[in-house]
Amino acid sequence: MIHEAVETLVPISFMYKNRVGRYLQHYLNGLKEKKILGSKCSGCGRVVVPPRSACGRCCGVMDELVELPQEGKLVNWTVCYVKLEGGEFKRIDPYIIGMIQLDGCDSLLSAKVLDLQPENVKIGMRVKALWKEETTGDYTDLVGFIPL
Amino acid sequence: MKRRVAIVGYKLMKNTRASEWTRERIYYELSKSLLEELEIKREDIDTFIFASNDFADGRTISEVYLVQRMGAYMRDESKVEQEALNACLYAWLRIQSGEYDTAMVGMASLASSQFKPLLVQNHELDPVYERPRGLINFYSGAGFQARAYMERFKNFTESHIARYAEKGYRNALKNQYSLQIIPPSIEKIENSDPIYLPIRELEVAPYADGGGVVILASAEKAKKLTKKPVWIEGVGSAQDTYWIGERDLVKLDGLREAARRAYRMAGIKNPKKEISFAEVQTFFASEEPVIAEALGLFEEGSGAEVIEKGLSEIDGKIPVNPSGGSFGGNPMGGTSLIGLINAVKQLREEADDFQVEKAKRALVHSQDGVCAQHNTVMILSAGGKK
Amino acid sequence: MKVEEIKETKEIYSYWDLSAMKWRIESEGLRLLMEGFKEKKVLGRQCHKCGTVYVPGPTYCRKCHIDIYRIVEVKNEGTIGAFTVNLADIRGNPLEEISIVVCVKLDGSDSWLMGRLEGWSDWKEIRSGMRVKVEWSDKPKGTLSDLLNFKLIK
Amino acid sequence: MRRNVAIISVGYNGRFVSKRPDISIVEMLEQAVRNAISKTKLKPHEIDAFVVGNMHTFEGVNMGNLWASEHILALNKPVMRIATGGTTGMSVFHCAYYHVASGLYDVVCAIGWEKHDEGDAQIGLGGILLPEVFSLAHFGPDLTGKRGGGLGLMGGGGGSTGGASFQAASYLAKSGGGIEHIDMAAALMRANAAKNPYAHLQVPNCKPEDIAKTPIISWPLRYGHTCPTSCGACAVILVAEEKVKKFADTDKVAWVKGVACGTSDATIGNVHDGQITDPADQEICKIVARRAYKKAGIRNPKKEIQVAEVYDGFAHQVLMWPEKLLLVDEGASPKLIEQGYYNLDGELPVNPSGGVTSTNAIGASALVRVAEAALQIMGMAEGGHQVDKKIKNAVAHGWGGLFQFVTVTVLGDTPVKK
Repeated sequence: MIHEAVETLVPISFMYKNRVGRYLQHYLNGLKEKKILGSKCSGCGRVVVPPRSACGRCCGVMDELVELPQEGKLVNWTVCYVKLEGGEFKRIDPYIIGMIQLDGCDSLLSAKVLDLQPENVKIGMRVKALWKEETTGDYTDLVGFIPL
Repeated sequence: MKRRVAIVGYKLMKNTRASEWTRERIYYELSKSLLEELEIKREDIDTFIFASNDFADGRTISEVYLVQRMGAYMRDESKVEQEALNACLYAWLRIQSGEYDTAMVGMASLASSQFKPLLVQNHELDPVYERPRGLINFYSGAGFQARAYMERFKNFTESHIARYAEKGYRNALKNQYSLQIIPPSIEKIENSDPIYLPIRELEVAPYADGGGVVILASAEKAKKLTKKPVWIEGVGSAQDTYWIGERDLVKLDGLREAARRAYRMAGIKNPKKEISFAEVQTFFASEEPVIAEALGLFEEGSGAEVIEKGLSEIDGKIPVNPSGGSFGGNPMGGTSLIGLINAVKQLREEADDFQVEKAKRALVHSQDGVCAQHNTVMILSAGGKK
Repeated sequence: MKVEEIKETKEIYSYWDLSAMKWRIESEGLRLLMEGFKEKKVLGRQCHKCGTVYVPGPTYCRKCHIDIYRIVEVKNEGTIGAFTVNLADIRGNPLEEISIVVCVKLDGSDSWLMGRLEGWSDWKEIRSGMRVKVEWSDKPKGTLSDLLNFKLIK
Repeated sequence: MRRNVAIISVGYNGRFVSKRPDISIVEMLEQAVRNAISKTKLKPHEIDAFVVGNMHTFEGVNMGNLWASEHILALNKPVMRIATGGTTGMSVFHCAYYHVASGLYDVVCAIGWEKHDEGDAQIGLGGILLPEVFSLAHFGPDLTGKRGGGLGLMGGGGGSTGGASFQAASYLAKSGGGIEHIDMAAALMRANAAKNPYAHLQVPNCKPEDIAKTPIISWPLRYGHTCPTSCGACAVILVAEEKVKKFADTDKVAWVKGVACGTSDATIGNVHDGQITDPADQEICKIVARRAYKKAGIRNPKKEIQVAEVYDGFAHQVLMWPEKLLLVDEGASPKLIEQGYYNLDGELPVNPSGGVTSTNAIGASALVRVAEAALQIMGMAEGGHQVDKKIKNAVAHGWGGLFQFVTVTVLGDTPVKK
């Protein structure tokens, strides 16, 4: 037996306005001043970036913000060839995304790595932050990292 | 473990790119034919657990119209919004409590025709940091993971990833319920379009429409319902940190924890010897060696050796994804239930062309989140020792 | 430095585009209903096992969990099961036009059909249990709009 | 053999309010979990497993449990995510209960939450049947519902209050009550809420006359009968009987005596398959309640239960649910509310907390019912909404879906005898 079905489209979007919360707000405020802020755990002393309120390892409260150095080393990388658009991948000019360990930080920060070709990437190479000239307190203020 | 629980029956839909059945019809037809096969009525099922996802189904409270289709009208019902293996885990917990004896778990996912999987995955990211930044997602996570594995174990190259994909496609072709994709050559996979290097297009499991239902029962009931019960010997799950910058992507601590729990419950000391085969859930070919090693099925860093020597092939030492796994089609959200059903098929010797010889004890795995953040492991056995 | 309270933190806008989805919905029940509407008839399906009459009539019975085939015609008259009078919008602003929506159990059917009620003068007099009949359009075309509304039987 | 389970602690992130611009979703969850832990002898890492739930299309976060890993203190722990519409909170609780009752875990934390200021609740709820409504376009009706629209109204029939007004009308017809009884129920909820420091809409000494001044949206529901959209999270900690002494802060704990859940069919809005259920019948609620009472060893719920927390998204449900939960005779509620039977100092206080009519963070609401029932048993309800009598048994109730899902939890001051 054939069960006929009708195809249906729903021309509606669900709109969301999510709050970043106070930790990420502090992080964004920091970006505006060209600072990278992390949070430090009162229990075990771990420092993570971006900052957040809870330390997973020791269940402690991360109640201290620390300014992190803007240099670090490249720990991991991938080359991005696509961009998500309308639910599909569109091909774009490739760029490198790196996982960067800022000096004195226990977590890795994901960021674009500029001025670098894939064949020249070396794990452990030193990189430093690259800022937009006019910062606005947005994630895009920190453009990415460049090799030292 | 207070009670023994078995999977007493299953029904599986063939994976397709465009299902003729609607989502509702899948639940209805599969549950009806399974109940008929077991010669029971819907009233004999104590609880119905759904595994659907509001984002994948495109509706708030996605099971509102499904309950009446799966036979849950005026019956006990709940829904787990994770990979479908977790719904089985919930059914198992309910039976363990002694308040239930039988449970039906169902899922259907139209990842090829109804929704855009990339959008659904995007909504699994947090809305205030990773999603607006657009750097971390399922694909880039896999890229980082593969890169980290290659950095740590230098003999593992990009072409090994392609070989894992090729193995998936090849196994899947033997499985009548897969998408039946003609396996591309290793060269073709290796040279397919890059997405997040080293991940390439053909190394991503193809999305599909699919569905399945299983019935779980306590030992007393199971013996009445089937001659071939498949026993759940161990379960375990664990959730790792959300931040991939704080995870060892090669070690996968969360998965190790989940496996440790499942092994302990099943009394398994040496998985390398005691597991006959595994159905693990992968979105990307590069994940297979990482997951298999975290599960303790192979030595750490043996990814290259395993695929070169064919240790995880259907006739290998420990076959991994003999059904082809998600390379036979990845109906997002339900792939792990299909993995479970494929494992049950093996243990009941109903796997036909992809049958593993002397399949005694199986491991089934499911994952949620970027780079397998949340993992569930289930150990199944045909006869059981207890 | 200490993490200070911030009264108002940044909002990040995003959306979930439902038009990126494509639903297929089984509609045998509505199809059957429309066929009947052409001849000013209300058709449904009856379960041969439990006797439940569904309007619109799907091809399965949710009580017996079986396929059902028997097509039955139900009466054009029925009883109001529930109703509501729309008087204001969600914020409480009065509507220009008061409308009444009723759930009607047509005689011979187990289903509630929803539709607009006409033929009333004072909404305060409407009660559950009142008898209504279907009001058809003059030239039915075989669409749901053929059923214009329900009308109170005086 | 049955393993008894106790609730040892309840935590909120603070008062439920309409907007929380100061915190993010996960920060809200963390506050609730830490609050719950602080009222026990537990160390955070001693929680074995977590169950989380909300209605994620409201905030646009699929799998919020993943993002919240650290914040709910669940790193490398089992986390299960449950979502069943309005019943989500109690489905989460039931899942947590089975985590312990199965014998697999000893200490489990159940978390329900919603942050309504981050999305549009009206569209979110519409999302239940948007595809069904839009599919009607294939069959030619006028979706605006003007004359000639006829069946086009099938989906959005109830106007702004959705199908609830049909349920209310049908209930009134059956029970013989009037809109004034719903006013009384709403006033009672608002006044009770004023004694609950965590409730959202608080109106001290609210009188039915105050409610009656609000406009009718769709008869018989007024503006004053509807619930607000709230932001908040609730965490409840469940412990196996052997561990109660070790982890509970006081000897006041609430025992889970019986849980049950069930579903009928999609009711209002069952556009394609036919609606055969009267939304005010709620036969499923009676079935589920009977099952829960049986597990709890309660033979006569009318006599043995001292307080009820019901899911009253709309005020008429304050009257309807006690009947369907078999706590009073069918159709007795309008009379009983006149007599003050459901008041805080009445025979059977219903929703001392102010109920969902006063506070609705949907994914948390049904869990808050359990939490409030537990607080009543523990004698720890704050701010004057503690019922002033010995409470041996309390029932909590959840309701959701398209008028179809029901969950019931029976709590008591002593465990069920084995």
